Amino acid sequence: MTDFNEIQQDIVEEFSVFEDWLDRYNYLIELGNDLPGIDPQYRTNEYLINGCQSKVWLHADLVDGRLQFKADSDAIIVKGIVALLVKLMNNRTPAEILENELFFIDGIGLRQNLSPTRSNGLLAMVKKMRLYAMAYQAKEQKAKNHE
Amino acid sequence: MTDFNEIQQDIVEEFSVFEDWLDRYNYLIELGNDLPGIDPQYRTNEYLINGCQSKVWLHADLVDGRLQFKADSDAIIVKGIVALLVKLMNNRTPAEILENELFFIDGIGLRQNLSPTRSNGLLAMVKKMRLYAMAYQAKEQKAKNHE
Amino acid sequence: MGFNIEQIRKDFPILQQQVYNKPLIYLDNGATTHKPQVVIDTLRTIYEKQNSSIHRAIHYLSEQMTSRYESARETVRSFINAASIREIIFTSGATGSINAVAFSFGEKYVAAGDEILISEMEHHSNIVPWQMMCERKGAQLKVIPFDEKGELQLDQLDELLSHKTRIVALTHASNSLGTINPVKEVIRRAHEREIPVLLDGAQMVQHGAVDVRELDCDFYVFSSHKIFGPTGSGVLYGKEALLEEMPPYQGGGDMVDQVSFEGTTYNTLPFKFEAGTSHYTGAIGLAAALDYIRSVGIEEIGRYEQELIRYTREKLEGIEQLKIYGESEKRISVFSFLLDNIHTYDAGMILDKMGIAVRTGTHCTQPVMDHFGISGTIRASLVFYNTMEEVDRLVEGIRTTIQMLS
Amino acid sequence: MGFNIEQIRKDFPILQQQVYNKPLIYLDNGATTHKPQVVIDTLRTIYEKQNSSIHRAIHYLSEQMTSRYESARETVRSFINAASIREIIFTSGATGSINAVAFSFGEKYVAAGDEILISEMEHHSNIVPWQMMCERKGAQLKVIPFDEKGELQLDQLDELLSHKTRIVALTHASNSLGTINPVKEVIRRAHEREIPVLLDGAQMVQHGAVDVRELDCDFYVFSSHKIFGPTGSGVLYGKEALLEEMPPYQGGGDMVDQVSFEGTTYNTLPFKFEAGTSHYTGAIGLAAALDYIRSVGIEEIGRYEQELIRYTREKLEGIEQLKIYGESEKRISVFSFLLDNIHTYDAGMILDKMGIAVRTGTHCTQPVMDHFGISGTIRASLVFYNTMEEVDRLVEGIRTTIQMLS
Ligand SMILES: Cc1ncc(COP(=O)(O)O)c(C=O)c1O
Ligand SMILES: Cc1ncc(COP(=O)(O)O)c(C=O)c1O
Repeated sequence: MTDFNEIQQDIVEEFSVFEDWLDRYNYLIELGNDLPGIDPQYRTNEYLINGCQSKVWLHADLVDGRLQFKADSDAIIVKGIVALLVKLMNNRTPAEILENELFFIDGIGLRQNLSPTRSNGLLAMVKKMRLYAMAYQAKEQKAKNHE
Repeated sequence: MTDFNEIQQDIVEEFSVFEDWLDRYNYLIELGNDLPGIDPQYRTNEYLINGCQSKVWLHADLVDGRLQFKADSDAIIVKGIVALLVKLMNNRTPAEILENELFFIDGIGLRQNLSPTRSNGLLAMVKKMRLYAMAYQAKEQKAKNHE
Repeated sequence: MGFNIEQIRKDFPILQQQVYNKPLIYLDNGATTHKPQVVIDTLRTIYEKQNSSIHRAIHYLSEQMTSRYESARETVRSFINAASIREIIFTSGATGSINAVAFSFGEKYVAAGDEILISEMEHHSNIVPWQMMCERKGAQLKVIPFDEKGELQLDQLDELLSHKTRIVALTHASNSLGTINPVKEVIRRAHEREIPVLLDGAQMVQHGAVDVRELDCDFYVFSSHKIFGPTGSGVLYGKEALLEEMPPYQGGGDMVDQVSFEGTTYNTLPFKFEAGTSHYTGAIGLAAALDYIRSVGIEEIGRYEQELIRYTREKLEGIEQLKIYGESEKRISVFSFLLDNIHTYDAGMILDKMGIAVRTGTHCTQPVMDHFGISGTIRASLVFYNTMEEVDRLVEGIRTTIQMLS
Repeated sequence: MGFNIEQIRKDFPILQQQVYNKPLIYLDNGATTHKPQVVIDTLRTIYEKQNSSIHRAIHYLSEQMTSRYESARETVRSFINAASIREIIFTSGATGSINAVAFSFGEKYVAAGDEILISEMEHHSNIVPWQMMCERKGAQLKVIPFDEKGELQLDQLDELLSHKTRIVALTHASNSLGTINPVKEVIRRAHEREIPVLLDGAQMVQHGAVDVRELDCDFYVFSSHKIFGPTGSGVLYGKEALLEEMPPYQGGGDMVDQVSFEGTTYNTLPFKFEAGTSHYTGAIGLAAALDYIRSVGIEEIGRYEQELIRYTREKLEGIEQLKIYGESEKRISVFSFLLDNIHTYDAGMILDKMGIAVRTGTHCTQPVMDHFGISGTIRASLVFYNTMEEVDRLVEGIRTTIQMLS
């Protein structure tokens, strides 16, 4: 599987061809539209990350030691960024997720979307992804200790 | 008796010889020191006009149709201005006091001392002097009507 | 000189700004307005040459500053035609003003079982202070509903006004629907029952002449920053007789007469309600803004904005996928709308990238959103420095947005 | 670069002013301080290029302004070494901060029969809010007296602290006596009884490093305008656990989570205590002032002020007809004094005409005046931009005053 940072690099390069903001957004919208919505069972308050203006739903499973994220948003641009995050984070071990820095968001000029003052739930989603990774890592550790 | 406005004019001229602020104040201090203090019987809360930082006491009688002011202050510079006011207003008929504009304060550059925001009770004193004039005028009028 | 839009735009330096290399089209004036150069210069000159704390001190700078502060009060008085400067209290903003009244009026006049009447279209700042007071006092909040056009249902007013009603608090103009409310009618009917009325003028004073004596309202509040003045400042107008009776809201320097541990007596109006070192630069800056508005002409501004309203409305209604929320004819230049199947956040993000600043969300009027069963709107709020061309650019932007997102 | 007084004075444009054709000697810094150019420019640049309302909106200007506002919060946090930005609340000033705590803490923790402990040297802003709250709650105000030197009589503290005491509110440094109080000792003893302590830092933060975690105070308040920042802004620091428990003070926009007429839920810290459009230019200007202080060096400032204090004291004590009120060794550069048989008003007026701005009166500490049986003092309050030469000019001025008035 492609290296974490290589994927980030790829994303940044992909975006670098767009000179105009609107082209970037068009691309994000495309990505958002392509991302399958989350199963209705997860589109509930339990999985909701509430931004002030847009919502994000997130769920994660551990399958064969790797995290499987399902995520969605009611705003399509947010969903586009969610798609990028899922693409990057999916199928990773908890360790991979916890070790690596996220730089692509910055690299494609979307950092403001992750600022703590932004009302879209994305920052909370990134935090939640890491929390999932931590939780599953702890669980694995515990299981190992019992072996 | 000298005309109301003539006296004001005189005061303004008197002050115009002073080039320096401190000289003006020295003169006011002199005037303040020369003004006899008010009788202890009037140095009471009843006759007090409370500025935030200095106090003025004022009392007026009507003698032969003319107002006789007695006034005092605990601050000597204020007392100096009080002395000027008394000099101007004393021995006047109520009508004279009510008809004439006070311009000398402005003319000698002490207007700030009479601003509503000034904490020395002078503005309140001027108002009170006019009130006395009004009250005595009304009283005289009433007496006349009963004749 | 007449209303010269080009000159006016030059008076506001920020309007020359670019965002994302595009000219800024600022349509978020309902949130805050920009400042004319004269206001900015007033602040700078104070801090560079004149700054001093006011009241109490007798030195030169303090004298000067005090008299400018007090003449700012007079400027405000005359701007809204209050009877006396004793009725003009400088606060931290509309929210600060409403909280002051809710607390102080509540302490004096509200008891368990009493009622406070507000409307369904109030800004949170004219809801929550009353809720908090009601909770403290055991009183109840009643609400005048609005209809599908976004107009108050006045037919319900007489029923809602009861012998338990202690005060009516109503917005003069709605920040999310644009409606100008029939406040005189409400005041008349409330006064028939001797119930005082507070008007929230945060969205009205910048759009047209307000005469508190003609309105006969008992309280009127607004924010400096929404009427081209500095942030952190605002006004509470209250009828003298009422303010006289009400206890102070905050304690501190300047609002007292005599202080001792046995008991404290309070200063006279308006100072009784101004605790602590006042935000004098804010008050003086606000006065500079009001003077500026007068120099442009509040009538001229009103007339120009009527044109803007007509034009904007026509253009927005020309977009098939757009639905306006708040269709009152009597309105300020504020438009809330939604685009078919498009999330407000997405629309806001895309418009932003075209240099167009609109607000998206609930605009601090969640009950209005609940009324329509929506989670928010896109809001374009204009003032007299906005132009028809900017409206054209907004409409173009909306069309692009629709194209991108459908 | 070291402490360069000439450069520093150039940073403050108003210090180049003349009054009555004489160079301004501004010794009324206890009332308000002047602003370095960088603060003035910060305000101007905001209004000319960046102005926008904060939070909630997603357009460019609002994003930028929001992030500057929130980083101003971080600047304040780090300046007083708070544990978290959730503990930093922007208010309208020290008075606003104290009123917020008195109300909100009172609602939560104070009942009839309880006691609030303050000191005899408090500013009215740290007396009246507690009196008002006590009156509402049926609680009682207790007072730590000070001795003839102007120092707290700590031997009485343990007696005054009872199981009924709910909070201690104490000034860190006195604005009329100059005393720096032994606040750590008071906090330690109060905490032994689990009583929280509020420190009024309005006269301390501009004079030396304050570390709220080292002090272990529960609340700390100060005003922006007294620490070289804009007017209308201030800070309330509170320990998170306490703030979390306390109900909001004011209601309005931004401090809520969900609003409905049935019930409203509140935002998280720090926003829960910031109702309405915040005075963001004030907060950002304050941060610019704090950055400026840091660039000069708070240690260097402290050292220089110690010299100023020594020099001023020596010079004042050299005047036979002068009596100083407040003789604590641990002190800020604030001196209250009287001249034999001379009314403070007269002295203030004459000094003013020599270009020397001092304050006369009670300095909003009437109980301090009552303690000494006087009606007021003359106060010279210095900060790090004042010089020994200015002290010389003051002393000359005082001598002239004595001469004129005796
Ligand atoms: C010790 C002290 N506390 C509180 C205050 C009140 O500050 P402000 O008036 O800025 O709210 C002051 C200044 O006036 C003060 O000196
Ligand atoms: C109608 C209305 N009322 C009150 C407010 C509150 O004003 P501020 O936030 O300036 O206190 C606003 C603006 O936010 C408003 O639009």
